Amino acid sequence: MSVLTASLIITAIGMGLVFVGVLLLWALMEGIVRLTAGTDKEEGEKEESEEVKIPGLDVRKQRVAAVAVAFALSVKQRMVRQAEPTEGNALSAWQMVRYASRLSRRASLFNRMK
Amino acid sequence: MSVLTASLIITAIGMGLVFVGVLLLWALMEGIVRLTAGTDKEEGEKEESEEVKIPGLDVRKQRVAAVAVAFALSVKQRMVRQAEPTEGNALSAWQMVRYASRLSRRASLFNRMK
Amino acid sequence: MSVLTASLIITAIGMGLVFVGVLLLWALMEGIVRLTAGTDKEEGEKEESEEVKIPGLDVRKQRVAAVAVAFALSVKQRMVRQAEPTEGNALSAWQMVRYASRLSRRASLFNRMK
Amino acid sequence: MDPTLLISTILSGFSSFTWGNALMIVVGVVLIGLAVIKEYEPTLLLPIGFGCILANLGMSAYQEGGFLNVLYKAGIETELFPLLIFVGVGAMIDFSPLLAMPHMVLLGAAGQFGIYGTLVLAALLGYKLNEAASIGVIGAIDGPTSIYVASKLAPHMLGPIAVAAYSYMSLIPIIQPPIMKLMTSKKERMIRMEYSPRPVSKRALIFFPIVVTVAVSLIAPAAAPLIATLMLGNLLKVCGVVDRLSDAAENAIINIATLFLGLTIGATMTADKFINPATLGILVLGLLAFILDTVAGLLFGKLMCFVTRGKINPLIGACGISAFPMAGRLSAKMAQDEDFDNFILMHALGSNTAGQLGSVVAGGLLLAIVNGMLPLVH
Amino acid sequence: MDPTLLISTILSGFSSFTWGNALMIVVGVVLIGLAVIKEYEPTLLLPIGFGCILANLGMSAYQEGGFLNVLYKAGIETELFPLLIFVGVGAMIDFSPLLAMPHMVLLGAAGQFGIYGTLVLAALLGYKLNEAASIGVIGAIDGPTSIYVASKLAPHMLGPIAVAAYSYMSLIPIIQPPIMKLMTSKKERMIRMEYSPRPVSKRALIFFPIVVTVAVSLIAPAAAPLIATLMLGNLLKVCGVVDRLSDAAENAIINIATLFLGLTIGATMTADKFINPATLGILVLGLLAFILDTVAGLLFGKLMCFVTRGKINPLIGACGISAFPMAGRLSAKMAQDEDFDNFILMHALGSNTAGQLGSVVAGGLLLAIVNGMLPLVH
Amino acid sequence: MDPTLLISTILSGFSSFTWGNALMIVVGVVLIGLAVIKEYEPTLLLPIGFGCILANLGMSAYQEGGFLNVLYKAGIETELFPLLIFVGVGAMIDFSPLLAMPHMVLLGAAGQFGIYGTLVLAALLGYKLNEAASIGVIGAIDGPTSIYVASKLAPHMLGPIAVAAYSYMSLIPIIQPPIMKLMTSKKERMIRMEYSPRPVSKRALIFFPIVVTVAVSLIAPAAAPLIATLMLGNLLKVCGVVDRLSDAAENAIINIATLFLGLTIGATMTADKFINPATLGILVLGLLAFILDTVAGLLFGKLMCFVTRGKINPLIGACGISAFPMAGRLSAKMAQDEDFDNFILMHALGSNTAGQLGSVVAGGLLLAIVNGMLPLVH
Ligand code: NA
Ligand code: NA
Ligand code: NA
Repeated sequence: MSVLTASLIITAIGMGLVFVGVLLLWALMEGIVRLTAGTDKEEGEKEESEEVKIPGLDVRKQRVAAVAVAFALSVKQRMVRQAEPTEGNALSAWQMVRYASRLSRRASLFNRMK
Repeated sequence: MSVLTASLIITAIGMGLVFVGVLLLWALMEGIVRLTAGTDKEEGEKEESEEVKIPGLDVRKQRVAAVAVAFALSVKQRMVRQAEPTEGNALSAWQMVRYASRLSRRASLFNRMK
Repeated sequence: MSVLTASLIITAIGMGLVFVGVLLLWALMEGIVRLTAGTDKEEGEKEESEEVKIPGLDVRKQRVAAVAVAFALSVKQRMVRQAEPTEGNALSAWQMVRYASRLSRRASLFNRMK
Repeated sequence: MDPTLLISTILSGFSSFTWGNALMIVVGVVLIGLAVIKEYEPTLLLPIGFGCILANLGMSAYQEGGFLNVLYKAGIETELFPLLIFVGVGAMIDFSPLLAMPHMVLLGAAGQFGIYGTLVLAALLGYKLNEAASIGVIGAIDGPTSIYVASKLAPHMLGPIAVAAYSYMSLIPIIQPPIMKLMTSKKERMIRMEYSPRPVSKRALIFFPIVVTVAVSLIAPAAAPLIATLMLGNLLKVCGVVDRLSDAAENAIINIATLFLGLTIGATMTADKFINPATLGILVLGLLAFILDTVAGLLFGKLMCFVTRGKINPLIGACGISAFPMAGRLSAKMAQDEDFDNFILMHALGSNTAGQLGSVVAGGLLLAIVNGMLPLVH
Repeated sequence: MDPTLLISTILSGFSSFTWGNALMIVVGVVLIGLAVIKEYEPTLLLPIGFGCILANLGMSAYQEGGFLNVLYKAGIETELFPLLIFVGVGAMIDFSPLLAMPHMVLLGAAGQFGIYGTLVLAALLGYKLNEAASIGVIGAIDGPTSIYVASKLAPHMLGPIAVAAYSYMSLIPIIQPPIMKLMTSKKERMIRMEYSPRPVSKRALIFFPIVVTVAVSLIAPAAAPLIATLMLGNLLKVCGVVDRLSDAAENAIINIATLFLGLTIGATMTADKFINPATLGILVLGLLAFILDTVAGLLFGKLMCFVTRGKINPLIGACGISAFPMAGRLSAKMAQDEDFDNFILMHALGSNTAGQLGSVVAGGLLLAIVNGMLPLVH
Repeated sequence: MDPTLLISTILSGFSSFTWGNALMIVVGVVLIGLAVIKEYEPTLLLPIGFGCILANLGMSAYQEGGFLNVLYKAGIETELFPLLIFVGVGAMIDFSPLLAMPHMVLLGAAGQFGIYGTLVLAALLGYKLNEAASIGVIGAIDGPTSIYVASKLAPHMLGPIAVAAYSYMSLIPIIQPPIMKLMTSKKERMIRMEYSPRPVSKRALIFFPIVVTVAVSLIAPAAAPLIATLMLGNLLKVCGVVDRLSDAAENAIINIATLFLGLTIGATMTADKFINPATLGILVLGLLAFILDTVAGLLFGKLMCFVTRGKINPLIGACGISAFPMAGRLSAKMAQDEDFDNFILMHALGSNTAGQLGSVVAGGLLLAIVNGMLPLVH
């Protein structure tokens, strides 16, 4: 068999198996996420129970206060982060990703609240 | 010789030698501590001389102030420590030990003062 | 050849080549510094342009303010540095060197301003 | 006494120095320049450049007993360095966007076409099969995977392959945008994608690396060490109970392995191994691999756009090539350039992590199939 | 062309996979579960569990040329990993309570009876002498000591021995309390101990690791590397002039060694080596070793209580087993459960560090005596 | 059963222990004492002292299979440890004072005379050429260089040479001042030096390590690995784009290499290798090397003072010996002792970094020339 024939066969088998492998990963991920869905609930409930602990304030005001505190903390955190030494583009790319992942978690929280 | 016989002989010799070794360690520790006793004195004296440096206060008041400062510092230190990330039970066990060792040093200070 | 003769020959060749090597390094350093002279200028200009950004203050006052801020920052930095744990003489020697190198950079800034 | 011998011993540094060595030192300086001035993957290109200089001053990775030879045997021949880097990379990757949108994983398959397309091209140009496959694996666009596969199939090509992989990876913001603009319409690039991910539990994040390790090791056993170390690092991070170990993985281990890997890879770039037509071929074909990856990814993105009746922005196909996280960030930026309020970063990162997985799988499959075919090729 | 060969190459991952491998992967997942959910010694059980999974996916420590084989040869066959861990552990142990109350060191001898008692039991059950001794050393209740001795006497048993040692160590708060309650009266547990330690100078703390190294190396030369590295770490810490080195010992060195040790030990747990009656025997006998240690320690504590006419709380006998510092903390807690003002932690920690020393001495003596006896046993 | 054999196995620790071993343990304790009490280079003398103790308790670097033998083979025979230390040292050295005053580099040549002067003295005393050269290299007053050269020429002398190098280096504040006062007049010591350095661009600082690596590797190829690693560390630092790598070099890498280097060098100091007249000779000649370096440096300083008509303070000649940065600081202090406002630290540091470069060049040339001469000597 010539190298070219071999390379064409490898391409056919290889790309085929890559798609097979990736479909399997998809199925596995579906399985993992569905089987573990709701396992974090208890923690979520704990967080909510913390929310209503401050006495003498109606729930709406408390929520406002909570948002304000969260905002203040996030600003503070960002300032601390900006003070950190950055390592060229590489690190800032990773920071972007971490920031996005935080966004993602916040988004899934909102979804659960709905 | 059978394995069982051998194991019994090993147990006899082994436990015997463990006790011999441990007694030797005891003797060595006694020796070390006695031979080095009082070598930290100079530092102790320095600390005491520091104690009377603040002018215009009688010694009793100064001691009270010193205790107050020490207490404040220890509270602060504890708060800092609590803010540190803990790594499961393992780390908190080590923290316990460090805390205990600090207690121990304080205790030996009191003994010296007596 | 005896060991002594050999060692004398080695000394002659060795010290000669050391001086040759060192003269070469001198020439190379001269070359490097001259060829790269002025490449940091742009940054220098940027710094100067930053200097005049605060509106509503004449340049002299701004310079005074800048010096004051720089002094405050340097005092603060030194306090932080002094609070760091030092590792015997070794580290303090390195600190000395770093401090000296900072001095050196400041000196070369002054030279450029002249 | 024979003074000629003595003088020749002393001057051995000059007598063995060739014009080729001088040229390679210039190459090393250029790589360092790209690292320092352009900040192209500096943590790798700077050590590679310095290692290249050393290789041409008598300290190559092949010089028996030299310190770079010791490091080469300890970390490249054993494959430890790329695998230890993967432990650290795994600890830094966040798979939750992918777990929230598992269908994104399909994009991670399309973006591997460059590997196989380049293999065929290299075969056409007359390279041997093992060499053609090693050049193709530049299309994995993943440093450790490329180095791992090339060190098994064609170790004599390690230097140019690593240089191509890391240089082009840092050139992605220059290579990809023209292709994206050429292959997608403005309307396509403006497609907004709703981001309402399923919640992903902490337990799912912990199961994920274990399940992926088992599955990929069974499908592509040649890729097993790569996927195992990547997933080990990820598990150390997400489990949340071994901060000491994930800290070691993210810092001491990856930093030391990166420095030594770069140096030793650079130290394989001696003049006699690097200055030849094959190297030029590798650099050109490597660039083609990147382009083919991007084209295939975008075509698949357009297919998904068509199938879902316009719900998928084809741009996220371009980041299924791996090169995490630069490629993901770039796709999101291209979308935002057309419409400032179009925020597709989460989808792009899902596709990008899928590309990371797909690259390892494709690299491992390539290695296995080529090894199975080698005896059949004459 | 022979397509059968090609297909079998590609599917090699599946064809070599057995039910035993599947079972061992479940074992690995269970170990990771214990590490993550129960936080049982996670820094070791998690890498062991992951290594166990890899071992059964074709990446065992025995597979010539594999990366876990490289790490196994570099760190287990040379014994570097357990010794480097001891450098870090030494930097974290504080021997001042023991130096202040040197008589406590006796309790560190009694708590080693489990080693020898289990050796006899294992001999009764028909294990060979080297195997019986390796099982017995689980009773040292000290990971590095167990691994060091077992890797010299019966390396094929390393996996189950390490798993037993670390699992039971983290189960101490479950294993010991019932035995303590059974063997001591409430009155005994309520005995208060005066804590008025002699002052221990900094100089004594510095001499201690040096003197112990010399003494133990002479008495039990087989334990010399263990005690030497433990004491080296301690010296780096207490001397106060090499913060850089003690920091490296406490962080980079111990973290990297722990990760690699766990992985490689786990990677010895292939189905064919692990799934057999001997493993079950090791797990059962290991538990017995822990129980025998505790019983012997408590009996010796009661003896000291009797001799000193009630001045010693027998509970501190139970922490002479090593397992520093969990065992010491547990004894103190048991005393406080009976009487909230009974604070015996300092005595417990003295006994506990004595147990750490006693374990290394006993392990080293066991290794030496067994090596001396092996030629005599038929 | 033969109980004699068993007993001799158990007591092997005592039976092989000699008076020589006891003496060497005292030597180890003294080294640790110097490290802890006097803080003489503690990061090296403490591990060397502890390693010396271990070497005489059956754990020498020569004992096949022992853990210190493993480390010796991994890091001393391969020369990795001194080179890794140099990567860290390079990251901590600032060459900008030298670049600002390049003529200072001449002082770095004169301060190497001790190497060659001591070589002649050792030859006079009857040492073999390789031994005499290894003793001479103590005059490099640079730990890694001394260890690197000695491990190639006379590895059996590594222990005393390393001890001499590091002990005397920490004794510089005691050895140099009397010589300085004897050889310079008060008027000379009071010479002030203008400090108006040329500005040194960041680009110059980046080119410097690359150019020096190329130049020195060509002139003194035997010194190439030393200069390459030193300059690599420096490049990682000054380039400013690879903070992760320079952090690894300055911390994890140098700390671990220092600990292991000290331990293994100490572990070569067994009684049979150390207790002999040659060791005493090494210690005496090593001291002479330091003195000769200082004398030659000062003489050259006086020459430069004469040539420049009193513009150079001869004291800065004394710090051309390397021993960075202690020697530079000491010269500056001596000048300030005469006149509080005389601040020559920057010039002293320029001379001192020149001495660092000169030491490596001189050490490499010595190695090359001696290797070229060895076949000619009978
Ligand atoms: Na890819
Ligand atoms: Na024990
Ligand atoms: Na020198």
